[in-house]
Amino acid sequence: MGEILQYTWGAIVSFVLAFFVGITYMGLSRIVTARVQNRIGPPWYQNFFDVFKLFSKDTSIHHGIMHHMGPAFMMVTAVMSLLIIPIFNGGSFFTNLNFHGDLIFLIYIMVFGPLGMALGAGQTGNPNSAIGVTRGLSQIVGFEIPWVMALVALMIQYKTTSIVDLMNIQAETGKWLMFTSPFAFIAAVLAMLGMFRYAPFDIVGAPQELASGPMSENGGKYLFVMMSSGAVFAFAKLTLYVDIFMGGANNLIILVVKTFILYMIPVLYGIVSPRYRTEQSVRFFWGWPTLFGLLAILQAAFL
Amino acid sequence: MINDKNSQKIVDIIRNYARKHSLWILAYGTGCGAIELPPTMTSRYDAERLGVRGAATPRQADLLLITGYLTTKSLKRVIRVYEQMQDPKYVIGFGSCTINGGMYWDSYNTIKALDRYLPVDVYINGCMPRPEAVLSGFAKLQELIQDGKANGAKEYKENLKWYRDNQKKVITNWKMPEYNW
Amino acid sequence: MMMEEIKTTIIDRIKLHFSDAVEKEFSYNRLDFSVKKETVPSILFYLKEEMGFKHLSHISCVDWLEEGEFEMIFILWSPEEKIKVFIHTRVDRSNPVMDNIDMIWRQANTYEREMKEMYGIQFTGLEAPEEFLLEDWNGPPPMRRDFDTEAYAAKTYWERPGREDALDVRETVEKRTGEVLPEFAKKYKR
Amino acid sequence: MREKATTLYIGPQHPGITGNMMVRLKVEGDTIVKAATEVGYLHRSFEKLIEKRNWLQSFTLLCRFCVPEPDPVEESYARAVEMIEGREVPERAKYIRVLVLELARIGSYLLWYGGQSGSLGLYTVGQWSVGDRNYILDLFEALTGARVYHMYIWPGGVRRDFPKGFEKKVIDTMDYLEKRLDDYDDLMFDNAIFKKRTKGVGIIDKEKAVEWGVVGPPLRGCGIRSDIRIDDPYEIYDKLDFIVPVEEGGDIWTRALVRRQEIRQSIRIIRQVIDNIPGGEYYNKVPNPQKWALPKGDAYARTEAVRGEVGMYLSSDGSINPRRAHFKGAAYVHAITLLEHLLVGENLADVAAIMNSLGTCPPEIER
Repeated sequence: MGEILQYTWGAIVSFVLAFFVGITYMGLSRIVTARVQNRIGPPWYQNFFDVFKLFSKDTSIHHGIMHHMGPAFMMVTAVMSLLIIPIFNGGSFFTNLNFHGDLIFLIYIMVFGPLGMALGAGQTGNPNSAIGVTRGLSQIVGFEIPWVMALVALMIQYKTTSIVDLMNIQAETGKWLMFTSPFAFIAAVLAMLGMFRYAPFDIVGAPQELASGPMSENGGKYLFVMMSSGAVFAFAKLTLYVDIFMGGANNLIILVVKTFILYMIPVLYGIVSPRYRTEQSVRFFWGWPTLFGLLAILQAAFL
Repeated sequence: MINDKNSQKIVDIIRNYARKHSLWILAYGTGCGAIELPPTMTSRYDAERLGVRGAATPRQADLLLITGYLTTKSLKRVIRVYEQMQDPKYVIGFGSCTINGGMYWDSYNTIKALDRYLPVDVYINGCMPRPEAVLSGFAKLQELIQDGKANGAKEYKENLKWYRDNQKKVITNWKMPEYNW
Repeated sequence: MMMEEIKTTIIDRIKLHFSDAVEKEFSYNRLDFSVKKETVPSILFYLKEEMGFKHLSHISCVDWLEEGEFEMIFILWSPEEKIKVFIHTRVDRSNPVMDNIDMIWRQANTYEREMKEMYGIQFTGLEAPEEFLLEDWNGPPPMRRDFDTEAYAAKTYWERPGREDALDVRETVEKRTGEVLPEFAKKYKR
Repeated sequence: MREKATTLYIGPQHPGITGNMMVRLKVEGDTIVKAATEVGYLHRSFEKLIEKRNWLQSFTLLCRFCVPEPDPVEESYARAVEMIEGREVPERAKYIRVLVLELARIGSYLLWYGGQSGSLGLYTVGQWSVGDRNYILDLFEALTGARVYHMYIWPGGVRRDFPKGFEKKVIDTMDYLEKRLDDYDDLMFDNAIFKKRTKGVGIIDKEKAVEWGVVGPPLRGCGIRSDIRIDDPYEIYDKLDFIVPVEEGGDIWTRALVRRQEIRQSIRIIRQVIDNIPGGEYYNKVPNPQKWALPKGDAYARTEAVRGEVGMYLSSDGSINPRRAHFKGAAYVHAITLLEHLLVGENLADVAAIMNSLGTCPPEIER
C-alpha cells in the first residue's frame, strides 16, 4: 500500500515539476531568442500567462472524437515517458516506474504521441493539418534512425536495456557516457534537434506555409493541452538525455543546469537557422547523424 | 462552492490578468496598417514585452487587428475569420479609415464605419498610427480587459441580428455558414 | 542625333506596313502612333517580333465620355533602342469590343481582365475568371465616368455623422469651438 | 499510381502571404500542379477617387498605392504632371528626390530581408533588419514629418528643404547600416540551409523573362542588365556613379544576391548625393491647387522601385482634375501571371519564399 502511495506521489510531483520547469524553459528560450534579436523579450513567466489564458478560453470547435483525443494522446505520451524516466540518481522517490527494457519501451512510446496527433489532425478536415502531420511523420522517420541507433549502441555496449542500469554504471565508473561512447552522444544530440522541432526542423508547423500545421484547428483548451504536454515532454526528453549521457543528477539544481544547457542546443541552433524542407531534413538525418549512429554501434560491438 | 459569487470574482480577476498579458494577434494584414506591425513587433518597440504575439490561425488568436480600410470583399473574409475565433476575442480598429472612412469616404468599395459590422473594443486613430500609438492601443485594451469591459464578443452575440443585417446590406451574395460558437 | 534617327526609322517602317498609323512625336524617347482598333494586334505583334519592342510596359484606358469613346493606350519599351512607343486606339463606347492580345504578351491577360471589369470592354476570346478585383458587383462598370462613386457610397454605406461640414478643417474648428484663427492661418483659407 | 490533387488555399488570412491576397493551389503530395491567384481584397478604387480630386489632393491617395515603398509612386506621378505641364524642377529638388527614393529603397529592402528570411523560418535576420529600418524611418520623419506616408515629392520639386544637420544624420545612418549589413550577410547569405532552400527554386527563364514582363531585381537575377535608372534615366541618375548588379541563374538565390548588392549601391548613391547636392531653390511653386489646371495631354513616367518598374500613366483633359491616373506596379505582372507560372512544379514549402523573392505587393495590384 505504502509503495503504491509513494509511486502515486512520485508521479504527481514529477509531473508538476516537469510542467513548471518545461514552461519556464519555454519562457526562457523566448527571452534568449529575443536577446539575440536585439529585443528585451517577454518576462520568463510569460508562458504561464499564455498557458493559463489558453486554459480559460472557451472552446467551441468539435470535429469529432479523434480530434478530441489527439492532444490527449500527446499528453499521455508525455506523462508516460516522464513516468518511466528516473529523475534523480539513486533516490527511490523519483525512480518511478522504470523496469528492465524501459529503453525499448521508450523508443515506442515516444512516437505514440505524434501518431495520435496525426489521427486527430486528420479528422479536423483542415488540409494544413493533414499536410503538417504527414510532414511530421516523415520527419520522425528521419530522426528516429540515429536516435534508435544511439540507444542500440548503448544497449550493446553496456548489455542492458534499463535506464537505471545505465545511470548506475555512470555512477560506479564516474565517467559520463557522453565521453565513453561519444558517437552515440553526437548521434543522439543531432536527433534531438529534430525531436524538439525548433528551426531548422520546424517545417511541421511552419506558419509561413501551413499556418502552424497540425495545430491549426486547435485553439483554446486543445492548445493548452498541447502546450503543456510539449513542456512536460521536453522536460522528460531532456531528463532522459541527462540520465543516459550526462550521469544523471543528484539534486534539482544540477538537473536544471544540465537540462538547460542541453535545451539551449536546439534553441540556439534554431535562432540562426532557416528551416529545411521535409525531404531535406530527412536527408540530413540520414546523413551525418546516421553515420555517427553506425560508428557508435561499431564502437559498441568491437571495442 | 466554486460557483459562489465572490470566488467567481477572484477567478475572474486572475483570468483577466492572464488574458491581459497574453494577447495573440491573428496574422491577417487586412489593410495598409499592417506595415507598422513589423516595427511594433521588432526591436525598437518590441510588443512581445506586453505578451503580444502573432498567432497563425483564427482558432488560436485572441485579437483581431483590422489594420485599415475594409473592402467588401475583405469584410466577408474578416467576418468569417472573426466568427472562427474562440471566446474571449477582441477587435482593434486601426487607423482613421476604420473609424469614419478616412480618405476613402467616397469610395464605392470600402466600408466607412467598422463598428457597424464588427464589435470594436479599441480604436487607434491616425493614418498610419505610429507604433507608439499601436502600443498604447494594446495598453488600453489591456486596461479594458482587466476591468472586464472588453465585451465586444458578448455584444456581438447579443446583437447578432443587427450586425447581420448591416453585414448583409453590404455583402450582396451572402453565402456563409452560420456562426457556430 | 542618334535618337532622332531611330525614331525616323521606326516611323518609316510602321508607316510602310500600317497605312492607318498616324504618328505624333514627343521629346526625347517617346513616340506615339494612333491606329484603328482592328490594327492593334498586328501592329503590336509587328513591334514586338520585328522591331524589338519586347517589353509591354503598360496598358491603359481612358474614358472620353463627351466623345463617346474609350481610348486605349499600349505602352511598349524596347530594351535595345531605349525608346518607348505609345499605341493609341479608340473604341466605341456604346459597343466596346476589342481583340484579345494575351497571346502576344501573357501579362496582357491581367490588364484585359481589369479593363473588362472596370470599363466593361469586351475582349473577344479572353479566357479568364469572371471576377478580378470586385466581388458580386451588380452596378455599372465602376471606372466609367458616368458612374458616381460618391452617390453610390452614400447609398450603400452607413456614414458616421460629423464630417459633413468638415470640408475646410480650419473653418470647422472656428465654427464648432469658437476658437479664433490666428492671422497667418487665414491666408490658407479657401 | 496517380495521387489525388488537393486544393489548398493560401490566404487571404495566412501568415505566409505577403499582404492580403490569395493563391489557390492544386497540390499533389508536396508538388504544386496548378496555381491561381485571386486579388481584390484591397481594391479601394484609388484611380476613381483621383479623378474626383485635384492635382495636388491626389497625393494623399498616391502614397497608399504601395505601402512599403510609397515614394516611387509619388515620384512617378509628380514627374508625369511635370511632363504634361512642362514644369521645371530645381536642381536641388532633383537631388533631394533621388535621396528620398534611395532611402525608400533601402527601407524597403530591409523589410524585404525580413520577408525573405521569415518566409524560410530565419526570423532573426528579419527582426534585426526591420528593427534597423526604424533608423531610415527616423530620417524620413526628420525630412518629411511622417514615418510611412511621406507625401514629400511634389510637382515642381519637394515640399520642404533639409532640416538642420540632416546631412550628417544621413551619413551616420549609412555608416551604421553598412556595418549591420555584414551581420545580415553572416546569418543569411553565408547560411548553408538558406542556400539549400533558395538555389534552383522558382527559376525564371532568361529567354522569356522580358516578354513575360519581369522587371527589377527578378530580371537582373536572370542575368539581364535592366534598370530604369540607367535605361531611361530620370532626375540626376545619369550623373551618378553606381553599378547595376546582375547575377546569372534566375532563382530565389540570385534575386536575393542582386538585392543584397543593390542596397550597398543605394548607400553609395546617397553618399554621392550628400556630397554633391547644390544649393538654391527646392520647390518651383505650383499655383493655387484649387484652380491649377494642366494642359491637355498625357504622359507616362516610370520609376525604378525595389519591386521593379512602377509607372504612372496620366491623362489630362485640361481641367483641374486628372482625367485618368493609371498606375502600373511591378507586382501587377509579377504576382499574377508570373507567379501562377512559376509556382507550377514547385514544392509547397517554397510558395512564401517565391512570393517574397518576387516582391509581391498586393495593394499596388489592386489600388
